[in-house]
Amino acid sequence: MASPDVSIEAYGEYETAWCPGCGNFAILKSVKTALAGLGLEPHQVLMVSGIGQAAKTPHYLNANVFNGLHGRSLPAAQGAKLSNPELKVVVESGDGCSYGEGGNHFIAALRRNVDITLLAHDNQIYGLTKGQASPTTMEGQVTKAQPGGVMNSPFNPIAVAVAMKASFVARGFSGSGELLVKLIQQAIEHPGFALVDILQPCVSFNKTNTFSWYRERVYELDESYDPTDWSAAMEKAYEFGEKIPLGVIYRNDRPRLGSRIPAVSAGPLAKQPVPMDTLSSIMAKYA
Amino acid sequence: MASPDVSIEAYGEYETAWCPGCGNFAILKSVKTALAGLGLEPHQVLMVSGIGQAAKTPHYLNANVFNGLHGRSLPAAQGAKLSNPELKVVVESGDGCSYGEGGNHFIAALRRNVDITLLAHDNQIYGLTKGQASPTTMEGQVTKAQPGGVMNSPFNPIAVAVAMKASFVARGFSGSGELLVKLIQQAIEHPGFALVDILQPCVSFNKTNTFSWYRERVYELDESYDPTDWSAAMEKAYEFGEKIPLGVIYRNDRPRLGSRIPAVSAGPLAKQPVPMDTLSSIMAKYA
Amino acid sequence: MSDASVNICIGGEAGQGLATVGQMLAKSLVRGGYEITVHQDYMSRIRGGHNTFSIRTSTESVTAPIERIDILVALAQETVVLHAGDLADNGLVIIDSELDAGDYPHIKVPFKEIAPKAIFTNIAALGILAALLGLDRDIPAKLINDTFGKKGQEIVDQNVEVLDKAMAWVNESGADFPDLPPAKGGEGRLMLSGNEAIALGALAAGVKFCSFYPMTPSTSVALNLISYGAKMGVVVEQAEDEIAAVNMGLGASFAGARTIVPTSGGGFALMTEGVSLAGIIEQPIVFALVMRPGPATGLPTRSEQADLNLALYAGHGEFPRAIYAPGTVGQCFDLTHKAFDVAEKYQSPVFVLSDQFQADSFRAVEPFHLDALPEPVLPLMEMDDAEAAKYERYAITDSGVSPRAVPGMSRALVVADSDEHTPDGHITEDKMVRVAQQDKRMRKGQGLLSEVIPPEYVGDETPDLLLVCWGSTRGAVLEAAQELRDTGTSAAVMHFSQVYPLNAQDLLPKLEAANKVACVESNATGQFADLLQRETGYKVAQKVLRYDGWPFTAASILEQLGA
Amino acid sequence: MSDASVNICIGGEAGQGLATVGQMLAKSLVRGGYEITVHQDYMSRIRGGHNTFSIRTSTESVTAPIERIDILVALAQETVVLHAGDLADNGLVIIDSELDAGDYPHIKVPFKEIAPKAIFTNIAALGILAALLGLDRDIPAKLINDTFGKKGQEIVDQNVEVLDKAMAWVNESGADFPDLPPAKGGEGRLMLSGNEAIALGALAAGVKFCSFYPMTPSTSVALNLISYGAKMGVVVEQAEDEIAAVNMGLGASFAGARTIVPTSGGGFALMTEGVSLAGIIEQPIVFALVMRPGPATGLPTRSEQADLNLALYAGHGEFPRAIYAPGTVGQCFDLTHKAFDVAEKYQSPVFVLSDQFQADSFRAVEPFHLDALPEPVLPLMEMDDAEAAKYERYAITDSGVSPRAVPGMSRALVVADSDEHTPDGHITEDKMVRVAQQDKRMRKGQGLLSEVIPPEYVGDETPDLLLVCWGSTRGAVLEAAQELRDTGTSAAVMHFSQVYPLNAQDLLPKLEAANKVACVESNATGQFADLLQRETGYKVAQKVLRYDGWPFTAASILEQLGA
Ligand SMILES: Cc1ncc(C[n+]2csc(CCOP(=O)(O)OP(=O)(O)O)c2C)c(N)n1
Ligand SMILES: Cc1ncc(C[n+]2csc(CCOP(=O)(O)OP(=O)(O)O)c2C)c(N)n1
Ligand code: SF4
Ligand code: SF4
Ligand SMILES: [Mg+2]
Ligand SMILES: [Mg+2]
Repeated sequence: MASPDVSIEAYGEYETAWCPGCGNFAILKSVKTALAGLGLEPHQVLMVSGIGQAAKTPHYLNANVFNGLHGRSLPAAQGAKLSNPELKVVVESGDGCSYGEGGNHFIAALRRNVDITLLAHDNQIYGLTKGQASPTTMEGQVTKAQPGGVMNSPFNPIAVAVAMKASFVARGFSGSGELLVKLIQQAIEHPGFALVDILQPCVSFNKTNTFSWYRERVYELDESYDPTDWSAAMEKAYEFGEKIPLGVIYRNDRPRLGSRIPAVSAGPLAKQPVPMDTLSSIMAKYA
Repeated sequence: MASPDVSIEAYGEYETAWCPGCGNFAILKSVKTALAGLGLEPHQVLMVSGIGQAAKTPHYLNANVFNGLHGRSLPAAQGAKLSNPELKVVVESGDGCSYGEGGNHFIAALRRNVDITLLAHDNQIYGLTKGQASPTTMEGQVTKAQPGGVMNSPFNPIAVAVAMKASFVARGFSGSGELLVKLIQQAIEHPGFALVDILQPCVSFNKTNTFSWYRERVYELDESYDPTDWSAAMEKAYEFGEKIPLGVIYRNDRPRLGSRIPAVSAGPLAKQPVPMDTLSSIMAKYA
Repeated sequence: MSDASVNICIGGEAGQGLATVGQMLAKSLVRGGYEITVHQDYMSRIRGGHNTFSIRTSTESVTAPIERIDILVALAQETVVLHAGDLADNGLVIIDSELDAGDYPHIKVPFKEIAPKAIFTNIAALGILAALLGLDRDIPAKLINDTFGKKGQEIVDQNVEVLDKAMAWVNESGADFPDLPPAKGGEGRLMLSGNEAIALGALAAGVKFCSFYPMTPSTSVALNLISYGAKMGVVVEQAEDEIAAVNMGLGASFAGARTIVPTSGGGFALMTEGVSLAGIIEQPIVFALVMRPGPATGLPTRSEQADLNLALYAGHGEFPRAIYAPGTVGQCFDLTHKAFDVAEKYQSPVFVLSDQFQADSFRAVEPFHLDALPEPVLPLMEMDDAEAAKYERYAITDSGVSPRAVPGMSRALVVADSDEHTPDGHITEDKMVRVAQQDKRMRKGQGLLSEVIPPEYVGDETPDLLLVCWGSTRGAVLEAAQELRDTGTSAAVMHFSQVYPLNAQDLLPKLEAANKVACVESNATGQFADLLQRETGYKVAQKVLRYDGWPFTAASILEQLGA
Repeated sequence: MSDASVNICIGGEAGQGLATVGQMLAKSLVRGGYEITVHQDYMSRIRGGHNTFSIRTSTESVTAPIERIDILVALAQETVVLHAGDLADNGLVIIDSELDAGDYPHIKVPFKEIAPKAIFTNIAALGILAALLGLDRDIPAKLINDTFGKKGQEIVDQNVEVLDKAMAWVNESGADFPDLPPAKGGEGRLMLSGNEAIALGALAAGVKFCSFYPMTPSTSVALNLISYGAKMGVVVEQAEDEIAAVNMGLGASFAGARTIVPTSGGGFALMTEGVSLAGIIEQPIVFALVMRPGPATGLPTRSEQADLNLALYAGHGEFPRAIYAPGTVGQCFDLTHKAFDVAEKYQSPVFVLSDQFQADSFRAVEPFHLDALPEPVLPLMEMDDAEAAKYERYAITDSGVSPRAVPGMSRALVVADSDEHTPDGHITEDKMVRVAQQDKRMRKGQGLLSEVIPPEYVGDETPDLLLVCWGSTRGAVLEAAQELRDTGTSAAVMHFSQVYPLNAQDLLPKLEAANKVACVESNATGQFADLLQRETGYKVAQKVLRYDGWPFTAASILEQLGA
């Protein structure tokens, strides 16, 4: 279905509501580059999001869009994908959306393994609501809502995903564009649920995890790293301090949900006829 | 506060609505034994639960009870504990309640580390609603709602809790009563969030994970096992097949939330005066 | 009160299989041409406790349960304790020889002798009942064949043998109960419960997706869809919670699948943010809201009509919706079918409001004519590239309805947004656009109003007493009105199978024509009466309310009316 | 329309600090004895876009915003484009010398010269405005001292220097604007926004626990509590989601802490199951529901009154509740305070319904008399062992209110249950117990009704036109009525600061005494008008509605009235 010659221009160029310097700009560009690079045309793509700064991303490119509720992008995305397996479904939402309000859907999606991609713009803060701690905000960080410092231990999405043996787990950084494009492409092509947690500086509210904080720490996993080695992945998952690894942390090939449901394998549900004869014989059983 | 001579009779004896042969009977007995053994009197204990067969447990003993909504026991328990640190707060709920509907609260509670105990009666099925798959139902298991077999990979509460470095993680079995009593007591005495996932046969709806299925597999971790060794714990967490370890899987001593909040350290909020003079000077700032 | 119906109540502990006896007898009666109304009363537990399965049957239409018991089948001693007091003068207790029926007229049945193994006790009970009621032996025998056929001929034969033994035992024992008169029911009738009819109605409407989280008494809607899912091409997904269920359903609907989300009170409460989302993104979706008594967990296996207000106002902000409230099992089918088309036509959430009583109540239903169903209303699938380039999901139109394209079916980009949006679906904070879009959405309400199903009116146009009702109480109210007429009161019934929107102008004259209006509903505040006053200004003179978890009977209505 | 007020609108991009200028000027005005009404209009973004902070001020009471702008401070070029059109005839644009005010009367200010660093631009603007309005220099100077004092004298001095420079520049430049007349406001008045007043009202009531999930425009209620939490002994916990927030709050309340849960539309929708839980376990809890336009995400930073129905019917099943709708910032304080006592007294959920406009609207408020506040209603703490042994959480009483013990404070066992329960709190499925408990709960509604705050009535008792309103629209409606009276129409106002329950008997005569009744509310359907009809049967003649996200002004009301 993918045509080889889709240009990034096909995805358009829009004004945004983001702050100058925000990491989201670079992520948006990587997303467009990745989609175009895969030869996907805008109408073949469905971008799903919740509410937050990250969640505005789908408004800034050409695609089908389902911009739903804060924290609820994953269920909507899975419902859409199960109903039309031909759509490439990409979820874009923040750390609060994905791991806070949407935490239950996150762990359920890891288990369900529907073939969608989650790009979690992880700025370790609630951006749109002006800087309260998110699940990934570091312990001790002071915010207006946490004047005594964050007391919860941070949520480690990579560790939880690897621990749950999710089928594709990667970490990117808005400042490492080329790598990010590759990760997004691999995530989209992975036949199952793919998580890309993307480190993203929020210049307005996160003065701890700044661009240079990330820049100084991130490094790219090299060829010697084997993402199919679960124990190695579990170890890498906890590297989030002096050094932060970027790349595909873990991958396996457990079957995706859709592949096991006959109706889904038959293509878009909207195009499947209603077998009235079958229904007649079903109803006859009640006579 | 604990008096040394509380008898199990103080916790009463009630008719239940459970099926004959249900694992819940043994758990109930262990809970009463554990509480009495700790010298806790019924009025010092608050049992919190959601909705389900397991969640009926608090009705079958003497204690303070908050039997709230399906899946929502953990927030209620944490709110109560933060408001009265002197209460011993024990949550009893099923696998569906704790890891399904309540999944987001489960991962948040692991992070928040309020000093409460979660006894998750894990029968790997939705009992009260008549046998649909729960998050812990094994892959491939056939139920009325999953006639093609469960397609999701099961939720492993122990693995997720250890991966998130929860402060106390244990596994018990309704059929190993003595051990269970000890685990419950340790969990209650642990100063932070303590999870005891309790394997519990459901004779009516889970014909896979029967009493003998568990009995054949469970073994007690011995002295040589060090629950403060995180890597060892992570490995044990995945032992759920031919063999299933029982005991404290993992433990650490990170500070509990309440200990860091001044108002909570001062005792029950209900007994704390309202400092009207302070309020007057606060209001003066608006003049 | 006396009537020609026979009410058979089978009581016992959960797990004793009384629903099996009940369903097989009910189906035998339907196949024999009789009318039935089943009331299932069960507790929130799996074994033990005490449940009943009551079948009221007659050659004439029966539309409601009744208190009086003509035959009480006591599978447990407690059945006698709890229910023998309701026995009719010429009633009969059927009881195992090892149990005690006290002074009540009874037949002691040696179940252990008739049924070689405990598992056959249910069939033995069926045989006893069939014989007492004078049913043709071939009817239950054939039913046994249909039911156990796939387990092999041996099993069938064993069961039929027990049936025959039980029927023979009745004849030999000289046990006596008047035979049912010859029945009138036609060919091909179905025996269906309310929830089965909702599931079948959805299938007939082409449902393709169902997401749900288990909750009594709505679960069986999903379970019925699951059992036919593979054959009918329906994807049914058990979600991690109700919030996931509604959002998954909206995603599926967006991608073009006709979607139903079944739930009950507390589960629906969790979905209300999603209902609001459906409102602003204008996504068709059908909710089957099967009510039980609240607040909160309340009485989880019992019946009530107290979530009307919740369905009416669920979701923050303002947007149109339609709410159906079937009053018969047939209406459960018809209105669920209609709900899908109305949801698509007005791109709005549509509710089918039922309750535990109706969900579990089996009835004899005339066969549905699948061929005669209207053509489904469908979204835009194909579009040429030129049109696609101009496509706007929320184009302003006179009707408020904007053409709804399905993403991925053409080059049109379909943009749905929970924020206020421009016609092309993108986020905006512009005042004028806001007002234009809100007005557009609200205009769909006029379309919905134009398609409202008027209430059914039975009786005199200027009655002394008009009984207003909605949903599952229809049967009891009709019966109560008939009794009133039989005793000389001019009584009429106005039953709403659509409770929202309401057509105030049409209603007022009818209400005002009655000498007195009473509203009958299963809740503690009279929610529909209040809605009526909100919409028409008309205040009913009396609210007849019941909220103990049990369905209305004619007698319970008449008692409150002081009749 | 003409009036004696001056409306100063400060416009610029998000992040330019216009709220700082605005708040400091507003506070200077309040300290100077003037009345103010602030309207903050901001977008759902952190930087860029275009926001305004408008202060309408006068020596007389000003209760609503106004369209006409007297002084427009343009911190961005876009301010001119968007707002200069609203300039009064003798209005003035104040603008940086590098920007362009076109043909509008304006003063070009060399901000770069006056403010040595960009960070001082706000103080420069404050100085310019203070000088133009003729404010005593010591007022802003002292405010700078109060505000920056803790940053050290040097910072204070630098800022005061900029202030003085700016004020001097105005005098030298010959820029002219009529001085404000001498003010009348008394000593000790506070400048408060609606959300600040809610937080302070809660503190005065002894709030001990607040659980929340951030959501504009309710977040600042929690943030205010957080900033005083340590001093006042309040535990404020940011929950993982709104469902956690409400259930955590109920757990805290159960354990004896006075609890508030602030939220907004979509967040509240998620809490509705919890509201129902509060209903059946009879748990006191106060919700601060600060509304914004929906459905779904809608216009997240704007204002609307469209969640009245949601608050009225939130939660499945039936149980009593009370809903307050403050119409002034002072009422935000008073009614929040009262909400806690009423919640405790009737062991029910109580709502404080406000909206974005009021939440962010600063006003001059008379000081509160903390000493004069009524004694708090408290639950049972101590109990002797004999009483404790007999204690039943849900004892049947005439009032429906059962004594509420706090667990752990005595030997009494306190059992709360979401299922229907026996008086001692344990699960039951008994019909009679159900009815007794449901009746007991509903009886509390009579107590709530007996304490209803009657609507405020201003004007002639038999007016030509009665304007009904509720919540934050009060100010604009009062002003509209005054204008009508000024132009010869007999107009009155009926403002509801409690919208539920309503005392139908008391209302009807007043409504019927008016020649015509119009209901003014910020939503698209007239939810309060419908509620009024539901409760009283009275149908208002006209609904005056606004739902573009902006608050009513007198002019916008008069326009719809055709006046
Ligand atoms: C149900 C609900 N609760 C709360 C909100 C308010 N809200 C909007 S965005 C947001 C947090 C955003 O944080 P994140 O997801 O990390 O995105 P970011 O803005 O940082 O990109 C919140 C709490 C909402 N819109 N809906
Ligand atoms: C909001 C809500 N959704 C669904 C239900 C229905 N429900 C009651 S118990 C239950 C599942 C129980 O499973 P589990 O928690 O494992 O407990 P068990 O009965 O197995 O002990 C469900 C889905 C409910 N009461 N409330
Ligand atoms: S607030 Fe942070 S995340 Fe949001 S746009 Fe600004 S920089 Fe980006
Ligand atoms: S259904 Fe299962 S869990 Fe529930 S009481 Fe019966 S055996 Fe126990
Ligand atoms: Mg974020
Ligand atoms: Mg379970």
